Parts: sequence; structure tokens; C-alpha cells
Amino acid sequence: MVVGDIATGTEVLVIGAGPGGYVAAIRAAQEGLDTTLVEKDAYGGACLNRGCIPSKALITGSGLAHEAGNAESMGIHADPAVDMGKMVEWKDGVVDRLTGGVEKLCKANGVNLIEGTASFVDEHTARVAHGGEGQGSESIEFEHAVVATGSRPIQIPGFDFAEDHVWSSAEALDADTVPDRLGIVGGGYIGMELATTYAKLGADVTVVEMLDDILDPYEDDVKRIVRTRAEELGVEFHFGEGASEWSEAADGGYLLHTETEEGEESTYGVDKVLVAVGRRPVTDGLDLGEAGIETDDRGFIETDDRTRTAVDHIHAVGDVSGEPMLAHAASKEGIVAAEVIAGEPAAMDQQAIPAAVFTDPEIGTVGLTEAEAEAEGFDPVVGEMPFNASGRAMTTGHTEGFVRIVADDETGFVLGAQIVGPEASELIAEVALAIEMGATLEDVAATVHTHPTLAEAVMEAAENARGQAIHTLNR
Amino acid sequence: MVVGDIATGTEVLVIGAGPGGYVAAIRAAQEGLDTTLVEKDAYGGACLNRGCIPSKALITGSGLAHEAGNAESMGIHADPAVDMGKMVEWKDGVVDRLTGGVEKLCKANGVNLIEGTASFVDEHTARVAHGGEGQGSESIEFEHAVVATGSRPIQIPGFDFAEDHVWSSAEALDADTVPDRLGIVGGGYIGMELATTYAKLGADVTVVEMLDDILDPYEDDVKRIVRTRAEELGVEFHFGEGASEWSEAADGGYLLHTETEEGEESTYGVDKVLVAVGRRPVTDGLDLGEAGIETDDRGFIETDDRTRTAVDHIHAVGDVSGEPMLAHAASKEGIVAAEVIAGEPAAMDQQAIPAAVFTDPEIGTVGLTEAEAEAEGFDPVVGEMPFNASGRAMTTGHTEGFVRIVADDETGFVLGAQIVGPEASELIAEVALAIEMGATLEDVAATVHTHPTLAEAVMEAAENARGQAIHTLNR
Amino acid sequence: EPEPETPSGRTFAPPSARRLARELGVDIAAVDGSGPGDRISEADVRAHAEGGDGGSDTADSGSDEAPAPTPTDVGSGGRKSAVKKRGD
Ligand SMILES: Cc1cc2nc3c(=O)[nH]c(=O)nc-3n(C[C@H](O)[C@H](O)[C@H](O)COP(=O)(O)OP(=O)(O)OC[C@H]3O[C@@H](n4cnc5c(N)ncnc54)[C@H](O)[C@@H]3O)c2cc1C
Ligand SMILES: Cc1cc2nc3c(=O)[nH]c(=O)nc-3n(C[C@H](O)[C@H](O)[C@H](O)COP(=O)(O)OP(=O)(O)OC[C@H]3O[C@@H](n4cnc5c(N)ncnc54)[C@H](O)[C@@H]3O)c2cc1C
Repeated sequence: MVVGDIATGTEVLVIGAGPGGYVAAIRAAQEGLDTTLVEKDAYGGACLNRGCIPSKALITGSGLAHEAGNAESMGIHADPAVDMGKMVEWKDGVVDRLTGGVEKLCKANGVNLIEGTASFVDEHTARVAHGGEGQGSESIEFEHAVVATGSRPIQIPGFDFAEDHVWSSAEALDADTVPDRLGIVGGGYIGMELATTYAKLGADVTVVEMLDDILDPYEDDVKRIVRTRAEELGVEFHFGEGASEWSEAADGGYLLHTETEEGEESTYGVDKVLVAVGRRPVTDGLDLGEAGIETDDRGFIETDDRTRTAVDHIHAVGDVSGEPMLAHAASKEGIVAAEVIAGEPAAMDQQAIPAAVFTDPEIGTVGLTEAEAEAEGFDPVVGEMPFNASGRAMTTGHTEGFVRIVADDETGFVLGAQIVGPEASELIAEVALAIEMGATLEDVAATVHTHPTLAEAVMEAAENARGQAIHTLNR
Repeated sequence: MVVGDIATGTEVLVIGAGPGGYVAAIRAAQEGLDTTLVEKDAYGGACLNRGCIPSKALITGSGLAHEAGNAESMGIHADPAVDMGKMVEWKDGVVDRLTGGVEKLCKANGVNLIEGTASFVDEHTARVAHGGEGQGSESIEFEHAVVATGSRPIQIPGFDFAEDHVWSSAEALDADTVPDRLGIVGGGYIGMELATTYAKLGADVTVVEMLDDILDPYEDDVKRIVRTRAEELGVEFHFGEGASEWSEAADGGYLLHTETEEGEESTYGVDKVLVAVGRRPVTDGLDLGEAGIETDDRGFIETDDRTRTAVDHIHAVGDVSGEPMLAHAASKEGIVAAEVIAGEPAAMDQQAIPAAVFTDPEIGTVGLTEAEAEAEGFDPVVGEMPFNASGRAMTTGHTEGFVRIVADDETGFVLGAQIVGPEASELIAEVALAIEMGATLEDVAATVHTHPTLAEAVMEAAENARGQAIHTLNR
Repeated sequence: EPEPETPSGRTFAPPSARRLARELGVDIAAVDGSGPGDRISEADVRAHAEGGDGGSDTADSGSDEAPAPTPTDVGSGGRKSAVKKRGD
């Protein structure tokens, strides 16, 4: 398709180079489409620069130091000292390799890269403003566009991220020293991952959360295991309290003020406050209206199962198009967007999108819980395998948690799994495939699993649901 | 059927309580069969007492100490000291919990446990000799029997395991100090797992191997990664050399003598010699002939796909019935034996049995290699994802290795995978399920995989085979 | 038209379908698969057992050249059925 005679034209314009946008751009180019990717800040988006990747790097580092320092029962005597600046430097190296890789992969696939901030002029034209003021701008005509502008941390009244002692997750991943006392506002997955990380690095961590437990979307027994372990690591929780403001303390630190619904006030001494209460879509300055696109009341762009917005040739993917705000959901949507634009019969038709929380222990979930399965009209049957009955778990010294598998009693089809325990983020992959394949409990139970592995627990949970577990008592 | 009026009779007699036997016994009892399990030594067999479990425990311990001591680039400064006696004590605790668990699970399922050594009297009678001499014996009539007597390390001429400085794998897993210099005869998976373990614990390890590389059954690029890493850990390899004898050295240690096929001799100074050249089936004293069963020229009992021996009502499972000599193969056979005896339509009909090697990095394989697929008449297509392009791998600091997936080009059916790298033993589970389910490359590629995980590399390898990888260049 | 047989007589079917085939006394290599690449589902096995897929076509021609290790012996089921279950 020829775009016309103007200097800058493209078949596919992708705005934003996070895991939604760069994946869309690469796949579009692989489909033979002339593709342009505009990024205003850093290739890889939030995920690679101040999200998934840096958080997991610090979780590894803090975890290794903590584990080695607490392995006397294994006969290991170490007193690890962590140089936080060095650890963050190592993390930066990982980020640089990955973001550099994204840039290279885009180029190798023939994606045109433009640095700048894009906004819509009309349904088929965007303007890209380069760099700072006076750097000029260019106008780009496009056949199709993919909006992949992502999300940013929500700021709450009284806590300005511009203050040195008020952190968003971005600053928490870029600290060169470990604060003595870290207050965390919000017990969601980002707050809990960072609470675990900083507790292991030696900070006194206090989490205040409006709700009455951490990790809202998860089941009670899953939450309990993560919360209990965090408490063992010294994390202090205050539930039913919202952060209202901060003030300076006499000791040179700060006071984090909270308030319950009933108006009861408390204060906690802190040196830094991390605000992790959620993320909201980035659409400001995009002039979506010029292209005929509106956002919903939470600011998200609505899309259909082909990732199309109300304007058919403009797609939206990733965090900007709503839940689940996860990198792999963004990438999947990016692939679907590119393929739909290329005329392929692609759709967001997957049965389930897995999710992981990299706390200690990890959580991995996919598909339906027992309650959700019931609500959907299934007659669910459930099987469990606790990791304290797993030989492999014992040999790693990590036996907290369980694998729970949920299936339809009548047909045996696997509907979901909730895993909390060592490598839960990896183990969930097998169940995701089982769900997509329409595998039954029997299929999972009959698949030979290597001994000794944690993955055997998935098999045992399936056997348990069938009343045939070997290593646990059947219900 | 009623067994008769004699005092000791059973529907199912299982001989040997390793992962083949105890699993057969539990499943038989679950099927409602009156089941008796005879074990002469320790519940859990070789696997739990001196195989899979203790080796993996020491691999964890030595790995943690080594990793923490070599993480300066991550900003972690530690100088871990390992108390080998304490580490072995921790390992013993793990083994005790697991073997105690096996005993409890047998009892809870209603299995009759008998301690003693079983031998056949005729096709329907066995004798069990209790404990040492003069402890008496009993005779048991059975309807069906399952022989699950396992295997033991092969001893080679000139190296008597009774000598203090000559180790089998059992002694290597029970040492209370780390020898300064450890000679290992045999570069198979047991030799290599222990070479890695002891190198990380600080021993100077020398491996002598008759063949010209380690890990015979694996592909060259898989071997190379593990061998190179072992060399980095200080392991010295001598290929094409067979161990001929040992002698005392002037320094109080020993000399390990080797010889090439051409008769060239070498000697290596060692303090202990571990002989790990394979395992052979245990059938001595069983009087198999009395039951009408013969062994093949390697000493294995031949079985059909229902695990039946030549004598239909006597089954054999696990190491004693031949390759693959792996715990999970033994357990699968145990389940099939029990179900076949119970009249269920069970068979060893799985498409593939996965295998893992817990070296650094790990190896996980399942199904066919490219060459094997070709030999079977498929037109294989292959996809790869190197871990050095995996975000999750980078954040763990372990980026050696790759995922390779092999599929049938025409249909896309997944035929096999070779994984070498972090958590390879766990990652292989998803591919095993894919193979059993008849999943195609598209099925694996379209399944959403959590970011950031190592399991994404399985998806990427599938995409690569389809020419659609995002994070690697396609071929 | 004749479909190509699977190399090495391999049948692509999940464990549950393979087990069902044995239970119903069906030679799974003779079942027509309805899935991608002729993958066989439990429903395909049932249809075959009920005579739904005229058994003489594809898979038979395949199994001639490439004998699958497909169990046709379902006798173990009957033979062992004399065993008295504890619950009886
Ligand atoms: C601390 C933390 C940890 C996380 N951990 C995980 C995890 O483990 N797993 C997981 O799945 N998710 C995780 N997430 C969420 C994940 O980061 C997001 O879901 C993901 O980044 C969304 O991808 P995206 O492509 O939609 O947007 P983003 O990654 O936000 O990328 C959007 C890009 O668009 C650019 N952009 C915006 N507007 C414009 C414009 N007008 N012109 C040009 N460019 C523009 C931005 O600069 C940015 O680079 C984490 C997030 C955080 C904050
Ligand atoms: C160092 C090492 C590491 C290993 N690591 C792994 C691994 O990671 N993964 C894996 O899959 N495999 C591993 N293996 C192999 C694994 O241990 C065996 O495949 C497995 O134990 C076989 O199980 P089995 O039930 O056939 O026999 P065994 O486990 O050998 O059990 C047989 C039992 O029968 C008993 N017995 C023998 N004769 C009699 C008799 N006449 N009367 C009564 N009882 C009798 C024995 O005492 C024994 O307890 C490893 C082996 C070793 C040595």
C-alpha cells in the first residue's frame, strides 16, 4: 500500500514503545507493513525502565543476600553486606541491555523509529514534537495507528512525587541507599513486591492499606501466606488506614499520617514514603479527540476483541486500554493489533491471562478460582498439593504455599489455578497451556512430570482433584 | 477373589519401596486392592535416601553458598563458610521427613508394610526374611506381584566401595567434610551433578571419562554449555581415559590411575575417588526363576506396555525393568501396574518422558531432538530462544543456555524440547504437556505467558520456529 | 484422497483420549481426528466406537506402513475383573 506522496507517511503508526507498542511495531513490520514507532522517553516503556524488569532485578539481589544470610540451618554461614548503589548499577545494566535490545530488534525488523511526543491532528494524521522546546515537530500520515501510551503511577493529595522523600515505584527502584524506615502506601502487588525487597535489604517497612488485607484480588489463603512471610521479614501492616499527609519529624525524618474511615488518626515515623496505590492511563497531550476517540470515566480507551477503538483503523493496546494492566497482556494485544491490521484473523480470544506477583513466596494465577467457576455456572472440583509435601520444595528450603487447581467436575476441563510458593510465576505456565488446550485433570495427571521438580505439584494437585493423589491425602 | 485361609495372603505384593514400589502400592490400595509392600532397607528407595533428593539438597546448599560468594557484580559482598557436616545434617532432615511421609502415606492408604527381604518361592508365593540372621521369615501368597527392587551403583575392578577413599554416589552424599581433591570416574549425569556440587563447595574436582565428552545422551551444544560452566568452576576434565586403579601417594592422599584405549597412562592426585559409571538392576536373592521370570543380558526384567513380565500377573517397574532409569518413570510404571492389576485400561502410552540434569545450568529435555525427529520420518522445524535475550533470565543473573523446541513442520505438532539454562527442570513440564496434548507450535505461541518469566522463552522458541519471534531474530 | 500417515505411527491425541480408546476397545490409530493436523479428541474416539467414522480410511492405510505401538489388547480389563475390590 502506498501512503501517498508526502514526505512522512506510514502504514502503521505506533505511539509508545512499551511492551504493547514495541511488540505491535515488530509484528506489524514482520507482516510486511511499513511501520513507524514513536517514543517520547525510553524504549521498553514502564516495564523495562521502571517496572517489571528493575523490580525483578532488585528482588533477585535482595533475595539472594537475605537467603544467604539466613541459611545457618543449611550449614551456610555468611553475613552479606549489600552495596545498594552497586546493586542499582547492576540493575541499570540489565535495563540498558534490554532496552538496547528492543531498539535493535525494532531496527532489525525494519521498524522506523522516531523519538518524540505524538499527538493526533485528525483521523489519519499525527504530529510528533521532538525533544524539548524549539526542537521542531513533524507531521505523519498513517493508514492505521496503535495507541500504546501506557500508564503512570497515581499521585494522591498531600504526596507530591517531586518531594525528595516521596517515592513512586520509579524512585524506589533507583535508590542509592536503603532508607532506615520505609513507609509504603498501598498493599497491592507493587507495594508488596517492594515491601519484601526493602525488608530483605534491612529497612523497617510499614505498609498502610485502606482495605483490610493486602493483594485485594487474591484469595484469603493466598494472601495469608504472603502476609505472614512479610511479617516474618519484619514488615508491619496497618489495614483500614488511608494516608492523609506527611509532616517533618523532630528526628530529621518524617511522619506519615493516616486516617481510618471513622476518622481515627495515626502517625508512623519514616524516612521515605512510597506511594503505590495504582496506575492510571496516559492520554494527556495525545489529543485523542482530534481522531474521534474518547476515554471512559477512568481515562481508559475502550477497545473490542480485535483491539480496535471506536475508530476502526485506530487500535489501543496495553495499560492505556484497561485491565489487566500487565506487560504480557499488553504484548498479546500488540500482536493482535498488528495482525488484525495486516488482515489476519487474530483476536483476543485466549481463555486466560496468567498473572504473577514476585513476593516471597511468589504468586502465580491463571483462569478461574473456585468461587469464580461457581459464579460462571460450573460445578467446580478442586485439588491441592501443599509444597511442604513436595520433595523438590524441601530440597530448596522453600516449602510454604500450595498449588490449587480448579476444574469442571463433569468434563474434567481445567479452568484455573492458584499457586503460591517457590517459582509460582514459572509453574503457572503449564496450567495456562492446559487451559488453552482444553486439557482435563486426567491429561495433566497422566503427563509424566520430572522428579524432583516443583512442577510435580501441578500434577499432584490434578490427581488430588481426582481423589488419586499419591503424596497427599485425598479429600 | 479370596486368597485363602492362610495367615498371610495379599491381593497385591509389592517388593521394594522406592518411587516405583511405594507409588504402585498406594495406587493399588486406592483401587481397593489388599496390598502389601515389602522393603528391606529404607522407605523411599534409592531416590529418597541416596539419589534424587539428597543430591538436589546438596546442589541447593552448595549453589546458594557459591552464588552468594560470587555476587559482587550485584553489589553483594559475602564470604560464605560452609559447614559440610551441618549441610549434610540438613539434607538428612529433608530425607527423614520425606521417607517418614512415604511410610505415613502408605499406612493412611491402607497398605500393609513389611520390613524384610523378599524372594519368590513360586508363581504365587514369596518368602520374606526379616532383619538379620535368625530373625525368622514368613511366607506370603499373592494374586499379583510388582517387582520394584531398583538398582545399585556399578562397581569397577580395582575400586571397592568398601574402601574409605572410594565413594559411590551414596558416600558422596554423606560426607562430613569436603575433600581437597575429588576424582570422579564418569561424566554422566550423576558424576556431573556431584562434580558441580563439590566444585562449588571448594574441592578441586577432576573428572575422567572414557568417552570424549560428558553427558553422553545429550546434544553437543547442550553438553558444551554445562562443560564450559563446570570448567569455569574449576573442574578439570580428562576424556578418553578409563580408570584402571588407585594407589597410595607419598603426600598421604591417593593417585587415580587412568589409561586410554591406546594404553597411555596418567595419574591424578586425589583424596577421594567417586565412581559414577552407571547403575545396574537389583535382582540377586530374589529367586525370580522360581516365579518363572528371566532377566535379559544386562540383568533387567523385560515388561510390556502394561508393565507385565512374561508371567502375566507379575509386573516389574522402575530401574529393575530398564531404561529410562528415572524416578518419575518408575512412579508412572508403578501407577500403571496398580491400575492394570485393578482392571483399569491403563498403559505406558505416554508420548514422552521428560528428564532433567541438575547441573549448573540445568538441563531439561523431553521428546525428540531434531535428529531423532528426522530419523522417525518427521520433517522437523526447530525454534530457539537464547536465555541471554530473556528479560527474566537477566534479572536472575543467569543467562547461559537456551530453549530449543522441535516440531513437525507439516502439522506444527510439538515433538520435543531441549532446554539448558536456569530452571530448565521446571520449564520442561510445559513442553511435556504440550507433547501429550498434541499441541502445535501455534498453540504454545498463542498461550499468554506471564512477564517476566523464563517460561516466556518456551513461547518465544515456538514463535521462532514459526518465523515470528519478537525477542530474537528469526532464521 | 489419502492423507499422509504420521511418521513412526505416532497418534496425536491427549492422554484422556488414549485411555478412552483402550476403555472402549478402539484402536486409536484407526480413529479420524477432527482437530488441527487431525489431532484426535475424546469425542472422535467415541464417534469411532459408535461407528460414526467409517473406519476403513486414512488411519488404516497409515498403520500398514508404520505399525503403531497401539495396544489392541484390552483384555487386561476383563481378565483382572475377577479381583475383588475391598469395598465390595
Ligand atoms: C514497579 C512495577 C512493577 C511491575 N511489574 C510487572 C510484572 O512483573 N509483570 C507485568 O506483567 N507487569 C508489571 N508491571 C506493569 C507493566 O509495567 C505494565 O503493564 C506495562 O508496562 C504496560 O505496557 P504498555 O506498553 O501498555 O505501556 P508502558 O510500558 O507504560 O509504555 C508506554 C510508553 O509510551 C510512551 N508514551 C506515552 N505517551 C506518549 C506519546 N504521546 N508519544 C510518544 N510516546 C508516548 C511512554 O514514554 C512509554 O515508554 C509493573 C509495573 C510497575 C510500575
Ligand atoms: C545420586 C543419584 C541421583 C539421582 N537423581 C535423580 C533425579 O534427579 N531424578 C530422577 O528421576 N532419578 C534420579 N536418580 C535415579 C533414581 O534414584 C532411580 O531411578 C529411582 O530410585 C528408581 O526407583 P525404583 O523404585 O525403581 O528403585 P529404588 O529407588 O532403587 O528402590 C528399590 C527399593 O527396593 C528395595 N529392595 C531391593 N530388593 C529387595 C528385596 N528383595 N526385598 C525387599 N526390598 C528390596 C531396596 O532396598 C530399595 O529401597 C538418581 C540416582 C542417584 C544414585
